[in-house]
Amino acid sequence: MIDKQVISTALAVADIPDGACVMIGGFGEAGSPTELIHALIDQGAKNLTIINNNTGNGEIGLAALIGNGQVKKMICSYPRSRHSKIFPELYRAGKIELELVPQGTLAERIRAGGAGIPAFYTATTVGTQLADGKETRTIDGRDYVLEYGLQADYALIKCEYADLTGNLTYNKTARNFNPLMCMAANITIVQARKLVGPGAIDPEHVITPNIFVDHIVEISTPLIEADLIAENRRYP
Amino acid sequence: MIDKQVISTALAVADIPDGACVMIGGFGEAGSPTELIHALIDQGAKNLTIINNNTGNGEIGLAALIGNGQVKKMICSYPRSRHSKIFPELYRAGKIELELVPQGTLAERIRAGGAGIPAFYTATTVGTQLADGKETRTIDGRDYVLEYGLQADYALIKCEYADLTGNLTYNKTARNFNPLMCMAANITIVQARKLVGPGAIDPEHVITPNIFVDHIVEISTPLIEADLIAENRRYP
Amino acid sequence: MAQLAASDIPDRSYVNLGIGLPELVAKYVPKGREFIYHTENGLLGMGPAPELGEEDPELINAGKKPVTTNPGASFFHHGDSFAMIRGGHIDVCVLGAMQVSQQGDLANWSTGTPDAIPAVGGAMDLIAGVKTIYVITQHTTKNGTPKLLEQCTYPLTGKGVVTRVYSNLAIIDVTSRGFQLRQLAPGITFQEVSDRTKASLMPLEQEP
Amino acid sequence: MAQLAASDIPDRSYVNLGIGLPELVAKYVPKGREFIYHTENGLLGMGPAPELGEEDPELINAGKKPVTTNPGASFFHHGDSFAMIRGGHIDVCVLGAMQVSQQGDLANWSTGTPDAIPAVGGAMDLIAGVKTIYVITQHTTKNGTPKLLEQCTYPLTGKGVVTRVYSNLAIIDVTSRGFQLRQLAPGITFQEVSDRTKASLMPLEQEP
Repeated sequence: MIDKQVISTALAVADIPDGACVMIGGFGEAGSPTELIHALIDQGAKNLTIINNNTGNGEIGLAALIGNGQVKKMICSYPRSRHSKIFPELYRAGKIELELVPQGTLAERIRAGGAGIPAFYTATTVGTQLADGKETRTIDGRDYVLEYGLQADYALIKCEYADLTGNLTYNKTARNFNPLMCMAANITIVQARKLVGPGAIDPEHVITPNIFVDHIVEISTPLIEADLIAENRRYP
Repeated sequence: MIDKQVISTALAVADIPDGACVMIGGFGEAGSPTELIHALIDQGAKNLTIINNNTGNGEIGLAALIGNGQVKKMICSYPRSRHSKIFPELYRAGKIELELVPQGTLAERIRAGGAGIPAFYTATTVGTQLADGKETRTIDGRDYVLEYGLQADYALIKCEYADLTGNLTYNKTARNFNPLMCMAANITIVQARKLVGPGAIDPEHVITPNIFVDHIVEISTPLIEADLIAENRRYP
Repeated sequence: MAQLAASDIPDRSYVNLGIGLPELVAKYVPKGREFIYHTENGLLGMGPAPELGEEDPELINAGKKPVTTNPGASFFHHGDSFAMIRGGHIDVCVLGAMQVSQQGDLANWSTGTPDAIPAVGGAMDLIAGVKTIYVITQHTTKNGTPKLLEQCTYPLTGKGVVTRVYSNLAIIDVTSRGFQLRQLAPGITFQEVSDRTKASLMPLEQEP
Repeated sequence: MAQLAASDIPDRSYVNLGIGLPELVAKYVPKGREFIYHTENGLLGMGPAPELGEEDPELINAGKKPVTTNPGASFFHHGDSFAMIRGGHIDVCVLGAMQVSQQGDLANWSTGTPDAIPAVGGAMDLIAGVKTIYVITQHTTKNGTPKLLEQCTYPLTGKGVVTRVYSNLAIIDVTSRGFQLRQLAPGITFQEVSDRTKASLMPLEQEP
């Protein structure tokens, strides 16, 4: 029987090499695979390109990965937020690259990367400086810019239920970018709050079909980012 | 409270004008809104452009709509099948137009139409006669053709559960094109096997969110196409 | 402002509210109307903030604050969420602004200064995709600089997209001929609004 | 043929089977291996045909025949289904053929005659998106016309995509140098296969 379980986060991320492009799910705290990110900090891969909507909060999770000097470039839509300080400091110091992508275009580029669409047109950014240098085209009298699909070597994903074959469901707005990133990464690594047997998830309720999932670690009581930030905790 | 119920299929399709472009869900019999199609036959709108994967079977449903002379043009991927005879006859007689689109490109064009993507590139049809006259582009060393989004004035949809606000679920492989067409049509008309109250469908299990749905008719015991075909039934 | 904006939104509209001032619109749903709130991080049918202690860190809005769900809600991923936005399915979006031009250009994502961390989020997608864009804003910055201008000086979020501005001084339509006063706030004169607007403002009488 | 094709598919592969002859592959899963069958009308984890009387007209395969689901199955819409295909997530596709050229071109959707009703279905998407394309076919048409050719004469489904052909006479690889015999059916000689192939066929000895 197909069994994609891995027994530890360390084993799950062990093969991620220096220079890899890694998609990390989540929107703020919701759906963020914090334990997998911490394992990647322990593992130490460097010169990473990270795709996430944000740049992490406080000194844990994605912010800690950046603070640990492992990230060469961020591709994201919103690199500043209330509790974000590590990325802004490094960015101002010229120590990290940024590709700023509108949130909807980021989502669509990831979906395109997973769906075999190399490029598409969108009206988002037309007439703004984010369209500078981009190819444009008029279709039925409206202007559009050409955007390219995004793919990654790895995706780090948080889900609610996973079955052993890799079917996933998510909790509420923790769904966000996770299902898209599962599609767009060569290797998808998932931390599941609950790992169940094949057939335990109704086929009608599967959000990410198992074809998009490679490795699963069960993390039944994941860290709650807001609590860690309130306590000024840092990782490691 | 929002209540999108309409009391009859006749009322639901009453406003569809001559010359309309209508998407019809279903893949073969699964997910086909047969009662809504029959209401459209009774209603009599002419010169329709119909988007469906097939062209109907026997002399009921979509095949009957075509047979009734209401369809000017079909956009589909597979216009012949075991029980399909009406379309082939009209096509050979030059009495109906056909735009043949590969099944995956058809799905993606409908999804693009609903998602505000006017055009995208795909490798499907490259090097074949279905790419004749289409713009091509080489991206990262591979050739792609440019395909345009598809939108419609109306969509006729079959679902399993609908709540009064318009959230939908589907039965097994009856899902097929239905959720995409809900997105891509200006007015989406749904026949539901079971109409329930708001909140009766778990927000995690909604397949088509209510923003894509306009009118719902409850048809609790829909026609079974295979049975009608076995009995050589025709409509009207 | 928020109440007046809410009163202009038709019944059964699908509405997206920007972070900050626009969020207040949700408090003023007019009697007899129902709005369905969309938040771009994957929820339709968003309800008000939860009671203290009832928060779920994985049930949040685009501003990353805890919210609830109303009956008829649904969850979806970012791809589907922005399909709703980009595909023109959201009826009304209420956004904040740094600057609005008389052509309806909006600037609300960056001051363009060299040390600013650029952050756009979903603003450009909303601007490009939603049918009707309302702006809700203080009429001037804290130090009195006008936000309604002949031309935006900050980097644009989108061109020719804003149809109406709700400020603390007035409601102003963006028309093909420029800013058109629609309604004054109580106790405010046309001259006061005009003085704080760095573009020509057509008074009520000149309405076509 | 079907059994030999099945024996070449690695364990845990995601497999799409074309309509007709290729469907037989599902009967021959080698011991110790598990394949996950994808059907493009929206099901992963497709199981065998149901018992008589257990059919659900809304649980069908791409050939519109009733099927079942295996544990771990999932349903999805056509957009997601062809994202799996186009995005390169399906490992192996086994298709029927009208013609295969020595460059790996496949023709299996239309004879190109004026009165033919053109119907392509999902064949061109599968051809363009799936990593490995196997063809399973009779070596010749019913009246003996070769199907393996120097060039296809029917309209193409895709160019340079077929990697291996399983026929009733032989297993033949499509290589950069053309058709390469890989295995003869029991009792069949190289000459017999070569005579029924309208292109140069490299015998086993010439394998690089």
